[in-house]
Amino acid sequence: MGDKVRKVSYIQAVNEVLRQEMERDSSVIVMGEDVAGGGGRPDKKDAWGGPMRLTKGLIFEFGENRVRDTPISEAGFIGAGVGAAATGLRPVVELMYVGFLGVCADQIFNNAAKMHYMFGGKVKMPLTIMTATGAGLNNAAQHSETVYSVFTHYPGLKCVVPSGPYTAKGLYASAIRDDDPVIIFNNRPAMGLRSDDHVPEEPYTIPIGKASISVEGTDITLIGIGYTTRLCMEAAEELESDGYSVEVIDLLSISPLDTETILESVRKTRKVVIVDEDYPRCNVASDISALVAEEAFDYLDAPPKRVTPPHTSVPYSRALEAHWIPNKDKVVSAARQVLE
Amino acid sequence: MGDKVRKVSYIQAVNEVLRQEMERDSSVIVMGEDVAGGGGRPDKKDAWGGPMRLTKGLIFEFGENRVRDTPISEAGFIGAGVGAAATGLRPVVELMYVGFLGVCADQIFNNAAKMHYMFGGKVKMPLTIMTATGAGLNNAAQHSETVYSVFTHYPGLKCVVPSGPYTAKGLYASAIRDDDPVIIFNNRPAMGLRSDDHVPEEPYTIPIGKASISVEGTDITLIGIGYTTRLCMEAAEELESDGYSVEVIDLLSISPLDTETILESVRKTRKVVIVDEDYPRCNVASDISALVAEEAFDYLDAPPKRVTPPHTSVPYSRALEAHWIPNKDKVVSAARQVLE
Amino acid sequence: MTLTTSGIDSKVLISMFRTMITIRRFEEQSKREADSGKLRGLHSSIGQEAVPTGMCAHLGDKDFIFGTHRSHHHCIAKGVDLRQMMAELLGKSTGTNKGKGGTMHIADIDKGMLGANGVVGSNIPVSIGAALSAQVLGTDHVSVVFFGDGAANQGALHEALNLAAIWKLPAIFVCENNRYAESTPFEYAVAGGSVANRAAGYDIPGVLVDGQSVLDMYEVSGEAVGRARAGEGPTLIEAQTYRYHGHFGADNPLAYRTEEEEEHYKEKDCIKRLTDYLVENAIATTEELDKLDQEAVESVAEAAKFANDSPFPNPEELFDDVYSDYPKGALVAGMQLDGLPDPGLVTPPSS
Amino acid sequence: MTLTTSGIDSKVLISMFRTMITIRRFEEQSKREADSGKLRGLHSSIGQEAVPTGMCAHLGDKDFIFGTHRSHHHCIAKGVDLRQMMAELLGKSTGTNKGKGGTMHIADIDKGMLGANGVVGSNIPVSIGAALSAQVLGTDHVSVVFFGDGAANQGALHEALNLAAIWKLPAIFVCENNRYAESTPFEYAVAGGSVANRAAGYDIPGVLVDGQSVLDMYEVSGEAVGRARAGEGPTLIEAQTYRYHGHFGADNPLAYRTEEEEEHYKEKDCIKRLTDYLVENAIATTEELDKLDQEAVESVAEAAKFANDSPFPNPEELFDDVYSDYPKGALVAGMQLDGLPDPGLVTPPSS
Ligand SMILES: Cc1ncc(C[n+]2csc(CCOP(=O)(O)OP(=O)(O)O)c2C)c(N)n1
Ligand SMILES: Cc1ncc(C[n+]2csc(CCOP(=O)(O)OP(=O)(O)O)c2C)c(N)n1
Ligand SMILES: [Mg+2]
Ligand SMILES: [Mg+2]
Repeated sequence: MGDKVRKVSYIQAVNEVLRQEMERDSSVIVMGEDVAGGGGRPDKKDAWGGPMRLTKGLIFEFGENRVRDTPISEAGFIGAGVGAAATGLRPVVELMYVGFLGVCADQIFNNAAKMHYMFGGKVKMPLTIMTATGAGLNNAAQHSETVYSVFTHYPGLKCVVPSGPYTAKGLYASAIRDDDPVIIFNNRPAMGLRSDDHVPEEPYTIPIGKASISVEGTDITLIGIGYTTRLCMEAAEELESDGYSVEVIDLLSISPLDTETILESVRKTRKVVIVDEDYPRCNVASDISALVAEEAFDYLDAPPKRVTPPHTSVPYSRALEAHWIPNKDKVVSAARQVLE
Repeated sequence: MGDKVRKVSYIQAVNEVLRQEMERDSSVIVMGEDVAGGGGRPDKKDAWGGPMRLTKGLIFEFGENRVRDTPISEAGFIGAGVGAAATGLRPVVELMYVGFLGVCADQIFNNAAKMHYMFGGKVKMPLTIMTATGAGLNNAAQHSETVYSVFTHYPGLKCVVPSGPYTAKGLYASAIRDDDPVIIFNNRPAMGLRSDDHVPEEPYTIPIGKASISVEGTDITLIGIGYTTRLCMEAAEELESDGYSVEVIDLLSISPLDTETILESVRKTRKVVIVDEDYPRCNVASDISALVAEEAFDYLDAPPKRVTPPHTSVPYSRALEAHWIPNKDKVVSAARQVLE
Repeated sequence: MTLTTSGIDSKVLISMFRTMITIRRFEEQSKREADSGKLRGLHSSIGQEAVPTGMCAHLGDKDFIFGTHRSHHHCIAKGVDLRQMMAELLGKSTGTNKGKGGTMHIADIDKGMLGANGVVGSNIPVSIGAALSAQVLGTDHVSVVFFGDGAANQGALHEALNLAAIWKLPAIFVCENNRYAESTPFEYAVAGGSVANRAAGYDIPGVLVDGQSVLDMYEVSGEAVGRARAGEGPTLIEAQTYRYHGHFGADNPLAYRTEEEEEHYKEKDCIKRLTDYLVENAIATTEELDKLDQEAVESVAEAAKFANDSPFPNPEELFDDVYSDYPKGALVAGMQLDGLPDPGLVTPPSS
Repeated sequence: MTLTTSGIDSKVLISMFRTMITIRRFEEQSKREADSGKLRGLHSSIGQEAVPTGMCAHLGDKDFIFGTHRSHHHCIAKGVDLRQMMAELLGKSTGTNKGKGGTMHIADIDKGMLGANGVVGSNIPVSIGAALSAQVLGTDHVSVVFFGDGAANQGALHEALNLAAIWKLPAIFVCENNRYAESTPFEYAVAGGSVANRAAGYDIPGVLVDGQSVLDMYEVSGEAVGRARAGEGPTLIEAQTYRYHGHFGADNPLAYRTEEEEEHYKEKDCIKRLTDYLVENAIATTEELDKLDQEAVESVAEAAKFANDSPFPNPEELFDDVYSDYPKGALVAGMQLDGLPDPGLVTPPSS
């Protein structure tokens, strides 16, 4: 394989797929705060290229009509994204941090999520929202949330959580081409990282609603969501050196949930640990734990186990945040409890 | 007992406790759309007394300073409630329907929920928010939601769901006296109903964070949340006529969750059905199902079972809504599956 | 084309009369249906007919409008089929939304009616999205949002005005100031006592108009639409109007407003005034107008019959249209029908 | 009391100088701490010192202020302890917030600083709540919120202005217009090019002031505070200012603005201008001012030492203060410490 592997960072992968989808379909537009940066000043265009640099350079290629800096008014411009999606565009809108969902939640939960259903299927809603999640950067309670569970709660929304550059590129392409509203959760601490995955240059899609098995195994299933898949992989390595055969599921979509892949795996391994950085109450890990308990009850050799942060806001101090966030050691220790 | 039973409707119970708490503590104020009605017009005061009539008459007793009609700007006045709570008042603020949370969620999730923690415990947040939930009145997708799971998700918030007039009165008193933000979810279809419960005239509290056992039994535990407790009671009656001994838990608080009462009951009955009107993904029923699976695994004779609506928005047509909403028959049928 | 003293083509005037009388008759019928227990949560638009009528007279099917919880008049003015509307109110499968939306969510994309919306202010940002589509795609379509005086206090309006202004979107904001938001008077809730005046802060035109005069409404609408189509940006219109009924079915408005005030506005009734104008200016005779009224009554009656005769949706339709490409029942617990009563047996719970 | 040509007591002038120079020295130190990897996400307030200084000179500990993500200057102007502030920046248990909040959330209720806030616009409604408390409780305290030009586009501002206006709350809204929201220029994002002008729509005073002149800032603040204390309602102030650094630590502002522009504003530096004024009017000598500067440098150095010497919070403190009366660990899975690295070993992940 060697020199055939094309390594790009998460940010580069997203930038590439945005460019490719905009080339492919002229109805795709991008909006958000500083997505160009410079707010259309002719002398200073694309100063930022987005707060996470995901949209760098797009304004030069596609112009101000299709790449729009927005004022700080998320309800206004995400609402505009909803209206644009209903009337012929395929907007990709950035909500800078998921913790800001509260200022625009009405547009997402009452309009984007419900219109297709409420209107009897007569309006399509090809809206993509991309947003940043994740603790670990000492950004405190409002800038470190994950809260994808809240979006998952709402029927009508699709929610995907890429685990690295390869899955990001494929899931973005699927999201943009999808006729339903899709929310993409980018883990910020992992966004600057390259990974060893090969990321093909040519466009490809990864189906929404399907999980992927990262490693096969027979003794225990570890389920990761986005970057926590990486924690699961690291934990798997450690557990394998102890002689366990570990299966790792990379969930990729949290809504729709690939219940089949989960249940099949757990019916095989009879043990499961779910790793979720979201707050512990009413989260995706609870959902999966409940699913497994109800649908694979007779197969389980041990109770399902969740690794999540505690039921607290995200603390600022690195001395506290390090204990708040899931990490490899917590996954290993949970797995050992289940295995023993 | 006979003539000793004082029956009042849910609305009357809430109105009474608001009046009593306002009398008891002059820092308690009430704000919301039409909570008087007439916007303080001297000639037309208290035209509405609140959209659900919960605040009827309060303006006459406590005046415009403490009973405030608000413009339709939930972020503005719930945010004001947050600031008032941090500076010496105990505001009771009405969010008319929980489906409108999206316009003010930032104030609730980023400020009310987080300030106490984020500020190192140095600010108290004695804010009470009351809101209406529930399908069954053909009010369609935006006016029929339950979504208390979303509030439960956030650390820092306390969430209570009264099941009738008696529990409403006691939980309101506790909420108003509590130094943390408490959200009270009133089921709208049940709000006009009287119940047979005795509601003492003198003030009393019901502790937040404690569930109550409505009926004791040994064969199965049915867990209700708010009005679904009533469905559980009705189902229990039917199941008892089949010879089963049914325990019904009235959850009352969904955050904090009384895990002890739940686990104790399930360890005894070894079977559980949870009835939740909220959307099925990442909801309170999932949480409890996961809790039971993980913490009472060895005691369970059958997988836990959830009765919830399907993963769809609430449809308007009564012909569809009747199938969407949980009802007694669904609870009985779920219980039978678990019992058999 | 016969121009009248108002400068408006007489055909347009007659057509606006037909629209307004149809709205009124439709709303009378919806009230009857509501009174007989067949629908709940009705927000009557009687009294406010002139506002969307004057505006929509300038719009085609490809122009977009957006409504509120009180939107039957918007729908009819934009040409939505009465039969499908009434069927929707009754929750029937033949409704505009297949019974999924009901009175607060009627939508018909083919007619450019992009939805009533039950959340106050929520449609305002959505509406500028349609204007954005027009701008990006290079069409000359415009987007119009109707909202109440109460909605003017939502931050969403402010954000949308600002966005529409900086991007010069073909967006028109029409505030139907009917003086109350539920029971709360406009004078109490809107600081400064004017919605139109807020426009100045965004450097866009703000126009106050007598919303009980369809001629005035037609005129200011024409200017706003012309400006939008010409790429000159948004306009904010405040139309002074009145709802004759309570906020919703069971509301008694005399609890918060006076009979004198009601009389004052009914004196200025938009249909009465247009009738007088048409007759006085010999554009139509009373008989001709009566005939139009009669036609409206008939088409509403036909719509009611159609709606009442239509079937309810099948229970399985519950699971349709959650997503555009989603396998039914593949989801989570609860996506199956069991232990359910026959929908025929469902009686409306008392409110 | 020695009044100067500006009409301001010379003690107040000197005190404002001390505040401004302290802010600047503090921010220079926070940058050093950030550069050495001890904190992240710093938003420097250098350049904007005059705005809160001129306002807070009128306020006591019982008056409330509310800040933003960029709020160190607000805190210092309101009298928050430098040592506790610096300790908070470093996430230490001796910090204003016990290390739980950090740079974007510093709060000190004893000093009436009710919190920086990381969500743009979010504190604006909260601030009117403090004004509501004052009104309901019958005190003469006022509440002041600082926010940026970017925040002016959030609907929250509109809602809060309207509420403060209709209730005549003792609320003051101070927009620190530093011309950019991240990289987005004010001229692009704010329709009409003025925040102060928006006040007219709510029928409240809107004032544009040179925020680089602490004398001007002091004057308009005094009027607004006086009006608020007298029960005459809210004021919206737009203070024209400039941030000398990038939006946050790693941001290079020359990517979106010009050197000429930066020079132009640095010419009008608020500290330089007050220095000149004090010396020219013989209110203070250069030596006296240098001495005040030296004192500021020393107290900042002492704060830095205090902060660096302070311990990190214990891991168990993670579970404190979620609720005011909540049994630790009683909750859900995850409320216990296990399998954790020693916090001493935690190295800052690269950003
Ligand atoms: C965000 C939100 N808050 C509150 C309500 C409840 N509500 C429905 S209609 C209404 C009054 C609306 O007044 P206005 O905008 O003037 O419209 P009108 O009813 O007068 O047509 C209110 C408060 C709602 N639907 N949405
Ligand atoms: C609701 C919300 N949207 C976006 C952001 C990200 N953000 C942080 S600061 C900032 C710019 C704020 O600009 P301005 O209000 O002018 O304040 P300044 O940074 O200039 O002091 C943005 C967009 C945020 N924190 N909150
Ligand atoms: Mg109104
Ligand atoms: Mg700024």
